[in-house]
Amino acid sequence: MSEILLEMKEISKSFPGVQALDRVSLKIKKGSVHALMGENGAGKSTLMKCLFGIYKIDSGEVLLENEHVNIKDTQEALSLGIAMVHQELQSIPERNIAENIFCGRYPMKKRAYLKMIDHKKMMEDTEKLLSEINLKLSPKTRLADLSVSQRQSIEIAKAISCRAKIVIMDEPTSSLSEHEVNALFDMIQRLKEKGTSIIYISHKIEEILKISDEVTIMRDGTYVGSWSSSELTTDMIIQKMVDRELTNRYPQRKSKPQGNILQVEDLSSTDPKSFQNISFELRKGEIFGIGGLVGAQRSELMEGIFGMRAISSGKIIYKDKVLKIKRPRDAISKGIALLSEDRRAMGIFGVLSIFDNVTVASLDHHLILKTILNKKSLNEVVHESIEKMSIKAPSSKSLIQNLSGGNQQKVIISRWLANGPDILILDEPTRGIDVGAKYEIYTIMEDLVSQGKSIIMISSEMSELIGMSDRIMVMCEGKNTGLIDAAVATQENIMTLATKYM
Amino acid sequence: MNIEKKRIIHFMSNNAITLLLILLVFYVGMTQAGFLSGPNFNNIMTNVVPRFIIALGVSSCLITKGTDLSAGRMVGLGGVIACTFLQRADYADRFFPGLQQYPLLAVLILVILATAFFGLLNGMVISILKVPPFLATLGMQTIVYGINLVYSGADPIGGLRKDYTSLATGELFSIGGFSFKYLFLIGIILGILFWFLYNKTRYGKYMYAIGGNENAAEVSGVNVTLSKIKIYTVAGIMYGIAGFLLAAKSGGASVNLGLSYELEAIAACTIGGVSTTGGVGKVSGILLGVLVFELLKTSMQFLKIDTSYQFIVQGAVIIIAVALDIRKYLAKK
Amino acid sequence: MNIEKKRIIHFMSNNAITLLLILLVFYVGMTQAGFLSGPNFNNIMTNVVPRFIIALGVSSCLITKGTDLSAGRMVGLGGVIACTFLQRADYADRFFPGLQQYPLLAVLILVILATAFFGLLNGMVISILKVPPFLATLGMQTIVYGINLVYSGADPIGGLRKDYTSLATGELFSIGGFSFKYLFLIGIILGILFWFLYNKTRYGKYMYAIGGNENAAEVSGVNVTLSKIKIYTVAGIMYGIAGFLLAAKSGGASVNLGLSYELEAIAACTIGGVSTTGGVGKVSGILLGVLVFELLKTSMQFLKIDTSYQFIVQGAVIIIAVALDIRKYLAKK
Amino acid sequence: TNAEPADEKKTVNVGVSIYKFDDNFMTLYRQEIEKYFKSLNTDEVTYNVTVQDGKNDMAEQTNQIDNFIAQDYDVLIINLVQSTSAATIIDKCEAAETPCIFINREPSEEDMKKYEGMISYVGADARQSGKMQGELVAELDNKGDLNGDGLLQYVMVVGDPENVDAKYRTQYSIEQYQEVSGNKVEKLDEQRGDWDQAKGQEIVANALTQYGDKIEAVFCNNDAMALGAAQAITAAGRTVGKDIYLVGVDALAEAVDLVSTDMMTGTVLNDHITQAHKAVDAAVSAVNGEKLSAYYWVDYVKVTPKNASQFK
Ligand SMILES: Nc1ncnc2c1ncn2[C@@H]1O[C@H](COP(=O)(O)OP(=O)(O)OP(=O)(O)O)[C@@H](O)[C@H]1O
Ligand SMILES: Nc1ncnc2c1ncn2[C@@H]1O[C@H](COP(=O)(O)OP(=O)(O)OP(=O)(O)O)[C@@H](O)[C@H]1O
Ligand SMILES: [Mg+2]
Ligand SMILES: [Mg+2]
Repeated sequence: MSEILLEMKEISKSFPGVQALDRVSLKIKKGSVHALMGENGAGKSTLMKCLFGIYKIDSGEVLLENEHVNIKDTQEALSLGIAMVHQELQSIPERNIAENIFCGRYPMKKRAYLKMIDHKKMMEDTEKLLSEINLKLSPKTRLADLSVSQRQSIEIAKAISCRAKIVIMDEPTSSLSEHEVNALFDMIQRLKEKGTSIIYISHKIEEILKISDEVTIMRDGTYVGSWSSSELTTDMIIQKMVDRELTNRYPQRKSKPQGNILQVEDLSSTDPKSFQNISFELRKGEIFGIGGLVGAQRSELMEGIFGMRAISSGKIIYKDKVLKIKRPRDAISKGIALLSEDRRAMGIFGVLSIFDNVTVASLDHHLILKTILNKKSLNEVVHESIEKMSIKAPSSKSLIQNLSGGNQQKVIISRWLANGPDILILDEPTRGIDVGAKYEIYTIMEDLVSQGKSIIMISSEMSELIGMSDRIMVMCEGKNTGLIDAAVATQENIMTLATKYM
Repeated sequence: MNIEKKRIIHFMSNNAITLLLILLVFYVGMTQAGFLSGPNFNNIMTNVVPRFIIALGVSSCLITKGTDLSAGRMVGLGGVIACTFLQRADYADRFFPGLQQYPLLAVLILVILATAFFGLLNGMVISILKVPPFLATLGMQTIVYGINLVYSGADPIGGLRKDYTSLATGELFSIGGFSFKYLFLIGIILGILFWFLYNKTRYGKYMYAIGGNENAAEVSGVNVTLSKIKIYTVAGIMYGIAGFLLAAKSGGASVNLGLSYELEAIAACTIGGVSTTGGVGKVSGILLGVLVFELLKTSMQFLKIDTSYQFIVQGAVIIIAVALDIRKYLAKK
Repeated sequence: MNIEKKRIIHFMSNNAITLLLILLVFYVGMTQAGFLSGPNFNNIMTNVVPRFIIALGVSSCLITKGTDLSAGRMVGLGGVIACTFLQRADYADRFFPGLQQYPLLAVLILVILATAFFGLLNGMVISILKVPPFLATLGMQTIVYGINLVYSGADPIGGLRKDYTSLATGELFSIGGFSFKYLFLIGIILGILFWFLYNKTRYGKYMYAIGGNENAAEVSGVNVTLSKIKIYTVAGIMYGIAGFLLAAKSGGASVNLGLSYELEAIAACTIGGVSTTGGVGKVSGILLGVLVFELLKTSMQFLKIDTSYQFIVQGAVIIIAVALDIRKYLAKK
Repeated sequence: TNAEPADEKKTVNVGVSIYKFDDNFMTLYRQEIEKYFKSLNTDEVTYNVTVQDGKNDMAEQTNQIDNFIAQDYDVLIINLVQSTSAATIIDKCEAAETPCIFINREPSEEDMKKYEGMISYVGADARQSGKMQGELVAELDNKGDLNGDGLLQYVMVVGDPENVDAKYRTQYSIEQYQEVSGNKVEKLDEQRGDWDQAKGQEIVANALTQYGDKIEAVFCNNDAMALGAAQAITAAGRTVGKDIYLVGVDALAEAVDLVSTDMMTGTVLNDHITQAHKAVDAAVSAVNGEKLSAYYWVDYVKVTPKNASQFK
């Protein structure tokens, strides 16, 4: 048990303008779950990418089973028995589940003249794997037809099925719901028993304390220290991560919602499997939470309101008028904003700068003579955002694709705040965001509602839902299964409603 | 009733191109004598086969999100090399006057080696030097053309051996007016081979994976560099074969053989559902795409459409066909 | 010392193409008389301007992850239309015999209207019908060519008015051997205009956003459809202007004017750092790319490289230049 | 023929395939073929002419010819994309017993011996056009030698070398110049203009900056390139006839215009009208069952400032 499987010594790595890692060390015991924690941009993913051969280290050394290894590329990492679940989804949307899982190591037919793939074995193995992680899907489903969380589960399944010595999981649960998280934890338990080591990155401290054996904390690319998890408490972790006290996880909710701003009546999607007959109302100055399990069609509902999906029937009344929205820009021009759950596909402009990413939706408000962009006022907006959201980047000209995942999320939130919307729809707003930054986002949410704006928040994190919302609507299989006042909400009663039709 | 109607519409939009094709054949066949005849079928098929082979080669590049603009020029090089080695002994104006009569297969191999070499270069430039495929293969297009100019001195090469030209004209057997030519056999074999490659082997799966998400393929342990090199080399081989056959079919070759065939091949692939954004494409679709092109051309000639207008019609039909076909992928979310 | 070295390498790899260009000019200038002379500068610039204008048009399409293969044929159409309206009154073989002498600007507007129309069509087919840009513009290429054939009957159109040809030859002022021609002024104005469009307007920002992530742009409230239509229409306008100038410069036009200029323009854009995967590209880079092409061509002529070998050299230089240049964008591992 | 009309009237189907439609010269040529056929229509016989564009692609052209044969055309007039492919075409015609007239691009002598009496070539000897270009310069008072060094310093603008015309003109213009004038030559530059006016202008503009006054003559393989060259020459402040000479081939209207105003030294007329008529006549006699002779030759004509007015 105490045998050291992997040792990373004094690893340094720099990118143009950033020292991402500065002499970081890490020791992983065999058959243990080792958590890696730190704020957004602390260098966790970078350290793991160095281990997995995606980045080349500038200096330092890696010892695997006391042997010095020099991992040049991912193929080599895989062959050494290292597997990785990446922070950003790495799926091939046009191919099916089986092919995604076995990509890079297809089973081959043994007795055939030509080297043929053994499709039968691949399907069977996939099916077995899917049932192990509790996913009721056909191995032949295209990844493009899956939800983000299902895709995430497939990636976890893929990493696990490699039979690796070390499985790196970079925020595996950021887009999973309770149900799937539990399946994952069971899986991790079983892996541990088989002697596999797991490096687990997460911003969810409860999770870390629940499943990890040891914790290493990083800050600003440096090594802070390693502890056995039994010695740690939530507050200690936060203190070590952010280097200051954080007394409250949620800000004091002071705003008092009043009056109606949005009324959704009997809204149904054209797709019969999606949301049906949803009604709710949103008050001015309210944070309206929506809870439910994955596949509950919460995102679809919001996308329907935002004009991204076809609506078959129902009414949306906004500021006492019936709202006709055909496409997102109709909604935006009316003062509605949506932060999408799929950051990669619907959020970031990877090759563009932070500046462009923040301003793209609000250019209309910064025009001189209705044509020329007002660089000065735009710059102000951007710098204000970087400061207010404490976005960690060399400059506003840095490309967003070079930021850490959490910082990307902050940039996208800034985009919508810059637009000054009356209704802000946040789909998993704190996904991948560290505790410190989460608190900042919550504070901003509270600020907004106290200015009389309204927020709809979809979240799979129960405590966040309960901690931030005024009221919570719970959905299950496309239907509204109940509305709970936050004051009386508990994890249990949300869960009951969320699984009503299951 | 209503459901029935919906189903029909659904079926129609899913098979827009095939239906268009059938309609075209039906209309021209009814109005123009000779269109629905054995000889015309033979003509069309002789045209289709080399283009299908080129399209197969290009399709792999497209599926990996690449492209290959050097295809046409490689076809030209292949054809010219083949012709220089396969002239009749008694032909006065021979390129290599004293050359002995090599067997066809030996020359084919020589041709393939040449074009595979340039395909290999393409692959290495794209995957190792990371030059964008459009530019890499555009550069290669120019280079291969230059080499062909230097090699052939821009002389047209003719006087081919009978055994060589009969590859395209000779028939294996014939039923009624429909003759089954050697050329068809080659096309069918290569089509099946590619179907097998695309669906049953690692080569194919890697190709789709790279096109679908190169990064994901890389981190899954796919050797992206090697896969791409292989793909471009195989494409080169196909161009060589196509050039060899095309020259046999036209009874000679000059440096302009195959000029801009790549654009037609890419268009045919796209019509046949090979996505320009990578990761998608089937052999049957490619064949369909090539058929659309060739049937359209022949139909316009039979319909006696003025040549200048033929360009307009061809361009318009391509756009319309794809516009209709694309509907099936665009299901509103 | 070591840091100094690293800095130099960094600088070199960041400016590989510029350095290559300077080296070339320096070498040819030292060895060949007349290369570093006013008249040669004038020649090169007269060649650069129309190509730069075409490249500007194409660049917008590329930045949105599209492409425009119809560029060359639109240039041809623009040139031919311009020539048919700008023949000398005393020229015997006039296209429109009795036509009155229209002012240049009126004809330019007519030309622009024509090419803008096809650009608009391109944009609509791509953004509304969702036909992949490669195919849509390839179809349009064929259509525009067909229309030009029908319009001009493939006759070459010459006998141009002096005021028209002097657009390309006439000079505003001259210092030493360096004369500043009207043509240059037009190039500079359009270059600045595009720089302004790309950097200071919503049009430009939306273009980059669409190229960076079309879905995200749509969700961010960008009118993707309209933006694309505008972009392809503006591109059409540029081709019209380029055709107008090219015909003036060469003293006449026929249906083949501009043939395959689009490939050169796309290559020039890519050399200049316009990414084929969308979202990236600068006006200064585009100018650099066009300069590379034209300087290379002129240099090869001055160096007396055999024309067949010129193709090989040109292809190789393009590939090498981009291979060097791309180093700076490759994520450091 | 397959399609016998109900009345007495005979319909003759003529298939024409031109190597490439956007070739200036072949455009004039094919238009004349169509015009002339129309003039031959009578109450007894109608000529149904279908013209196809070979798109400069032999494979494409072969297909078109296959289609003509499949549709049982009575006679073919073919402007080959590749003259070396003639044998294949002749074999096809022989198999279908269709007479065939080749125009403009000459098949090899060996091929022309096949299928005797049913095939024929109508054309001008491409070498002659080159020779005449050489003569145009050689027959000037100073034999083109402006600087009097006994050498002709020249620039050659070549068409697409894939076309034999380009090669013959490049070669024979200079050979004939040397033979007629007795002068030697110095080649300053030889570049490919691919028959294109814009390229002609660019090449000559570059050559003029590189060699300046040294250039005495510019030879262009066709008039389109010569027109571009004329543009470059004017822009460089040179004057044709005074300090430089310029010749082309094709006698395009504008070139003839320039020749007549002394802005071009001369051009060579490829007489498409006579050629078209001879080709059509041959086709008609073949349909009527007459035996064809293998060759019908038509001469090129020199166009100089003296005789230019005749060609307008
Ligand atoms: N390819 C790159 N180019 C430039 N900078 C990079 C690159 N990748 C990461 N960085 C920088 O390195 C630092 C560490 O990033 P990393 O992704 O490792 O953070 P993280 O700890 O995983 O954060 P998060 O919790 O937000 O995922 C950040 O400042 C980031 O901007
Ligand atoms: N069982 C399923 N099979 C296939 N696709 C599904 C299934 N369930 C949901 N999807 C698809 O998944 C996508 C997202 O799922 P959904 O939006 O319902 O999840 P959610 O309730 O919003 O959860 P999240 O918290 O992850 O946003 C949609 O595109 C939907 O079509
Ligand atoms: Mg990370
Ligand atoms: Mg969702």
